[in-house]
Amino acid sequence: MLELTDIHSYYGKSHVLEGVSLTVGEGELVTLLGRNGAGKTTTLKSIMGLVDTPTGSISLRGTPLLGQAPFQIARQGVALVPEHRGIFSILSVEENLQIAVRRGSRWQMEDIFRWFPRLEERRRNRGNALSGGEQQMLAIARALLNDPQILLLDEPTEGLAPVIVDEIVKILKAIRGEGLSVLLVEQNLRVCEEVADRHYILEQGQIVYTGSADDFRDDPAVRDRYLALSA
Amino acid sequence: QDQEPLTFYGVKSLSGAFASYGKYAEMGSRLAVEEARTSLGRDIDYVSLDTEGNAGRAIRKVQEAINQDGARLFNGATLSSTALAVGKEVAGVEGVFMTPAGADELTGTECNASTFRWSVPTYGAIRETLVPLMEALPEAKRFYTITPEYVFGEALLDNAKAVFEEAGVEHVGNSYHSLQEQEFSGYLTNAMAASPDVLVLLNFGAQSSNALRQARNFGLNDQMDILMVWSAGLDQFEELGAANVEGIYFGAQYWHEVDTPFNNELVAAVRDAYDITPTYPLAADYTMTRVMLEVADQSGASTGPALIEALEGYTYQGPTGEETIRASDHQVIKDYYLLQGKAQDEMDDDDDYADVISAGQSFVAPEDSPCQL
Amino acid sequence: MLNVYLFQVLNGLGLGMIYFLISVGLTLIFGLLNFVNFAHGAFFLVGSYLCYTLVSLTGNFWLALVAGPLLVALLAWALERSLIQRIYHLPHTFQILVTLGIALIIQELSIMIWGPVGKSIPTPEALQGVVRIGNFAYPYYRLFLIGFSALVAVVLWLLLERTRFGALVRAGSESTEMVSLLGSNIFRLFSVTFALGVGLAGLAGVLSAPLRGAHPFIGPEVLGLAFVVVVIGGMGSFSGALVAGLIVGVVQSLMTSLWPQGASLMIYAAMAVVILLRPHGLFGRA
Amino acid sequence: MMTKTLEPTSTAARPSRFKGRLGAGTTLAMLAVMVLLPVVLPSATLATEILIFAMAALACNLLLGFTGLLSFGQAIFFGAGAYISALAMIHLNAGLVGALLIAVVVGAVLALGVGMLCIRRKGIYFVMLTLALTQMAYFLAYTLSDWTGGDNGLLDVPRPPLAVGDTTLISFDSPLAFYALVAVLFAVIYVVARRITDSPFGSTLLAIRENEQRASALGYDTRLFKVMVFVLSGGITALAGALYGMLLNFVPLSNIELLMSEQILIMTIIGGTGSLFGSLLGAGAIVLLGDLLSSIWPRWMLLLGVALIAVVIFMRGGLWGGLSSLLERRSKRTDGKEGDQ
Amino acid sequence: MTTQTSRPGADTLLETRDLVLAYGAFHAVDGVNLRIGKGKIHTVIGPNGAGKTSLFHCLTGERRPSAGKILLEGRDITREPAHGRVGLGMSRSFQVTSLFQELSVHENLRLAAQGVDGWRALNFWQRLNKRREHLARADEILERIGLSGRAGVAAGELSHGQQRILEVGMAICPRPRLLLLDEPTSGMGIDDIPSMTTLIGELGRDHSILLIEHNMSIVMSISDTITVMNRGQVLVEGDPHSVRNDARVRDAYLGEAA
Ligand SMILES: Nc1ncnc2c1ncn2[C@@H]1O[C@H](COP(=O)(O)OP(=O)(O)OP(=O)(O)O)[C@@H](O)[C@H]1O
Ligand SMILES: Nc1ncnc2c1ncn2[C@@H]1O[C@H](COP(=O)(O)OP(=O)(O)OP(=O)(O)O)[C@@H](O)[C@H]1O
Ligand SMILES: [Mg+2]
Ligand SMILES: [Mg+2]
Repeated sequence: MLELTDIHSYYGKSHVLEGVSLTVGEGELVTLLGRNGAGKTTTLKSIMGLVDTPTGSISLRGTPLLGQAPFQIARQGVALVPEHRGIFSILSVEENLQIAVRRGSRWQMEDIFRWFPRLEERRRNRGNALSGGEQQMLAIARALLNDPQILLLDEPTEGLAPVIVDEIVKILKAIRGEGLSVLLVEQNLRVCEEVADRHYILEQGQIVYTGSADDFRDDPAVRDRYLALSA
Repeated sequence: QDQEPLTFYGVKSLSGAFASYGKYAEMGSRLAVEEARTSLGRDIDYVSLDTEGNAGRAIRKVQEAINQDGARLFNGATLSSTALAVGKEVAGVEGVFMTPAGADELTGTECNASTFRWSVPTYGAIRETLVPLMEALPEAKRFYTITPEYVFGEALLDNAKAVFEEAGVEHVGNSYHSLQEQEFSGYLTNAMAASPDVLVLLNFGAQSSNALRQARNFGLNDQMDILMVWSAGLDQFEELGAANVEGIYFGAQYWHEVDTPFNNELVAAVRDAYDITPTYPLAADYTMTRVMLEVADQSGASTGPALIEALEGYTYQGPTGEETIRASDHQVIKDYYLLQGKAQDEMDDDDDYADVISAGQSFVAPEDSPCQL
Repeated sequence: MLNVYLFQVLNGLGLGMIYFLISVGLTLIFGLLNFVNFAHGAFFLVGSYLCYTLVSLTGNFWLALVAGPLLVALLAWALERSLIQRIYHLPHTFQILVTLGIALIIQELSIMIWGPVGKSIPTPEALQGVVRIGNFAYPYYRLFLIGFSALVAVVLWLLLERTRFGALVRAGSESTEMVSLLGSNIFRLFSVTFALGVGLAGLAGVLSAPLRGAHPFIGPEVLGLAFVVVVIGGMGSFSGALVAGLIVGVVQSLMTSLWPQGASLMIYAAMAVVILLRPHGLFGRA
Repeated sequence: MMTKTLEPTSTAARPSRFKGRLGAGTTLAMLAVMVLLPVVLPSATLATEILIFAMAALACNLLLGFTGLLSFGQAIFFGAGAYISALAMIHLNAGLVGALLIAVVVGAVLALGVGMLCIRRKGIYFVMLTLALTQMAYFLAYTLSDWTGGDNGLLDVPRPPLAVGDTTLISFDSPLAFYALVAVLFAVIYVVARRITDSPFGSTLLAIRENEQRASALGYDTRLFKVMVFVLSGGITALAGALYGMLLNFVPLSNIELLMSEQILIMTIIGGTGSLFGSLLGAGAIVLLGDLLSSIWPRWMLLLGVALIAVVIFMRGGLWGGLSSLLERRSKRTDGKEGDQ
Repeated sequence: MTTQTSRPGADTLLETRDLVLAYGAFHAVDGVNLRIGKGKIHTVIGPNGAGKTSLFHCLTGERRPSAGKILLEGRDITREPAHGRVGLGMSRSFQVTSLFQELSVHENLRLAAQGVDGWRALNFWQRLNKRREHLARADEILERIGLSGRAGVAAGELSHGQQRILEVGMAICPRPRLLLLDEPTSGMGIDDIPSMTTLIGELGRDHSILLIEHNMSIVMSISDTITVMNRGQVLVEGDPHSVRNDARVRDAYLGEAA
């Protein structure tokens, strides 16, 4: 589905990703873990063509993505829900959704409102009059309308109340149930373990661990080493 | 004999917002210098100082010329403020400065020994337009004025009021407008409400063009006669186009079709040199340059005061006929014209926009002038 | 007899529609692209001169009305692609600087092409003449302008508020990156919007030409006026531009009967007061 | 950890050791330039104009470069300074020091008023407020023609000598002497301004420019700071205006026009926002450009337009930014280890 | 029912009375009475949109409450502007990182230390390095938050997590009596969270803290008092244990995490 091979990414002169390779299979939910500043967000941005990635290759079902403009990449079915959600504060909830609607997408407005009744309640609200949780739902909903083949989520549970986190987890499960591929960046291990098929751990711009959900669960040493949970 | 070269400075608004004026003024001065080099047979240096449309810049450049190069002979300056300040600077070193600018103060309250003015003041401009107009239109009894609100407009208005009173006609109203106004529909509405026989425009430049255009737009020319007292002459007619000019009365400092020997020569020379018909700024700066150079040469005056003395009372054949530099206030006594725009199909050539209705001279008597040199 | 004040109000409303037309492009570009276009007046100028050239070449005003704005929009498109695109993300200071530069260049080029002396453009034949109302008269051409501006207003409103294009452009004003992430070509969207806004300036220039002629130094004055309207209405607000245009038109027209010297002082004072009392203009949003 | 470099948007943003060294150097360079200017240029008058506008640009820079306030109101202070000092000299017989002091005080007071009004709004609305106030000041000057001479300008402005009682100490009639006066005043202002920008006050201004909300949350009364810079800027600008009136013996109405504000801003930005030395470069460049080019090509303003665009596209730090990055590259090459941290 | 106007006990640092913040017709904060004890860590939790940040805005002076009062040691500060509250000993961090992006990390902290200086920050004659106490304070905080290695780097170049830490560092620079922290851990790495927890715990010894936080492990481990908000109102208040076991809280907020 999505394949990254040995990519190097830069912000100006600073070398942030130093040879990252990873794959996400059809219908697979893969998480990308790592400390702050490890380069998780940068990896997602590289896929979308938002950072300078001079070497390596990125391909979606064999089509190379590297070198294309972000909007072209998005049109091929890569949908990113970014770190700060990117809600348009001057548009209403409805307009936020409408501009993402792609004809032929698996999900249409009705499905979205069924999944997120809260959004339907607030459809006339401006984006800036939403709470954090509402914004996160809107961001995910919007990505789903955009006819995604693969969904990239950057810390979707950040700053959310536990009940809402549960809600998001349910949504993630449902999305996986629909067979959509997902690459999830997440700090909340509980969430990761609950939904993921496979994990990658990134450290200082390199992949240092990869393993299936079961391996990961059974190997607390990995967590101690890379995620310093016991500290 | 070996004479030392004359150096002549033209203060011209070549760039900036008054470029339309400076371009032709510069042509005039250059032509006059060119001719004088052959006719006088001596070296003449001509230096133009670009005002950049900015009075401050102009003064600094004049100061520089005076201090660095010992410049003493100047002419030009479009903006009244520039002309007044240049006059002061030049007077400080007893040089000579001749200008066609509009401010009456130049030969009035702010006059000085060094400043000479070629253009007819507001007094004459009003008299030589309104009086003959009243003669031409004996039925006209109601006059409405539109005036820019500052010293120049005020002067025109005061003079106009005096004429109305003398003639016993009614001044049915006046609209002031600010210096930046370009939209005249409101003022024209005021004018319509007063239903005058004659609408008198006392503004000039782009403002008078827009006022006239919009007056025609509102059909005012069908209801009343329109007089633009202070037109810029040919270039303004070109800007307005024949359709706008037709039937309108204009006051003018210069008109290229006036039949005087000097003017005929000038028109021919300008056609020859630039392939255009002389406009007012061109004729004005040409005349001033030529007169100053000739007088400097004839009198052999090498210092400012000597040249000033030679210029005072000097009479010469100018574009408007015989012109005299009045000694008491350094005002050039010359004709002012009342023109009337022609219909397009009556024009003999591209520049034949108007007929001369009358020409004449009106000046405040020397003893009544605030300037006593 | 029709009261002169009443007529001034009517005239002011007409003037207001013209002012709306003059300013709407500025407010669109600011609101949608967050771009301060100090060259707005210069593009207006180009519109007026194109109108002059097209009318003197073909004798057909209607052709100029269509082709003039299109040509201005084309110019804007080219400028946007080559230059403006690189400065959207910069602070307003830099945008002001660049567009001031563009305005200077346009002004000087206009002098080189059309000469320093202004030009007149005849009123189209079909619209010559006036309607008489009591002892007042109102030109057909101005009536036409009012109607045309109203039409432009409606079309623009529909375009911006009722179409996906409008929503996308508004979204783009907030985050270009996010709009591209949703698969829209933000660069083309911006080019189109910029060309649209500038084209409107050109349109205003073409339509004003028979009233005011074309003059190389008209730009700053038009820009000042447009800013007054846009600020009073609220930067970026479409309906604000309409209402403020009308207000400024009526105030200005009434002032000519009440205190003409102060007309321009008045509109700037009004602008200052509005900013102080209503931080985002009458219709602006925070 | 790896080193990261952000593109510098302003030279004042991040003082590095190199910049510090350069900063000390500029004061010396400044003195050298001031001595050389009248020698190199065709006239002392031209040099004087450059310094006067450099002074105005420097004051503008305190607002724009250090506090992030884009003010189109500088002409109010410039014009008011010119008018007030001229009127004081004409009607009150004020001497040199008196006239300049009055200008500074009036400029500062006006700036206090303008500042207090304008800083209530941010961004483009702030800009528009300053613009509107300038238009109103222009209108006022033009209406009060009995005092200001209106469109004709205020004529016969004296250039008084430095005197104690009736004894003249120094006469400034010669262009060079007047240049010396302006140069000394400029040098003083430059040193004072440097000092201010290096002070806690100055560093807070930068913080306000960067993130006003945060500065406020840290306990800074940001409005007070902004008003203070306005006062400072207004006083200096008015001084420049007063000197300009003395230079020309004349105060044109254009001193208080929007165009004057625009010109001062352009000088500031072309020179380099956030660099005091840049203000001198900017004023010099613009005045000289006009002086040289206008005599060659009437359409020279087209080049000014091109220059404006070029600065933004290629040299955002203005002339100063361009110059210092050139020097920096040089110095890195020579003492590579020291230059890089 | 009569509500008795509370006597501000000697141990109350900050108190709100019937605080309301309305956005139009919608009351984001709807009559909140809060009391923060001296030297206590007081946490506000609640579902998204409960009005926590809005409450926070009122306390910091970012927004003026529509009704009600805010008292700091009995003194009414409802109308005190944001910058004035710092001088009174209140300091805050932002939920969305808000730094001087182009200034160095050290300069960010120095400015934070200088902010409480009041009028003395207006000093425009002294050189910066004459104010040793601010420089020293900045160094001290740098050490404490573990960013000494990045002192000279522009704040904007730090990673998200590091920026969060700097954010808190800046809030403690002026030695406030009351520290207001809005989701200090939002977006922080799992490995940094324990150190943030320790940091806040330590800070709790010298300061009173009002904390807004979603991370239950932090909330439960360091809070002295927890206020649970819902729909703009206080749902429950109590110590961690009682809150954790409150059925309403489980329902509205904690869900399975409890
Ligand atoms: N715009 C930028 N310019 C320069 N460096 C950057 C920029 N954005 C991020 N970095 C650097 O790149 C590195 C990786 O950042 P990234 O945002 O990818 O980390 P992350 O793994 O997503 O961390 P977090 O969990 O904090 O979000 C960090 O060291 C950061 O300082
Ligand atoms: N500017 C505003 N205008 C109108 N409503 C607003 C505005 N800001 C916030 N709201 C609404 O107020 C409510 C409270 O918002 P607030 O940001 O205080 O929530 P919160 O408790 O901080 O949530 P979170 O944990 O998601 O940050 C939300 O329902 C939100 O939609
Ligand atoms: Mg990240
Ligand atoms: Mg919140």
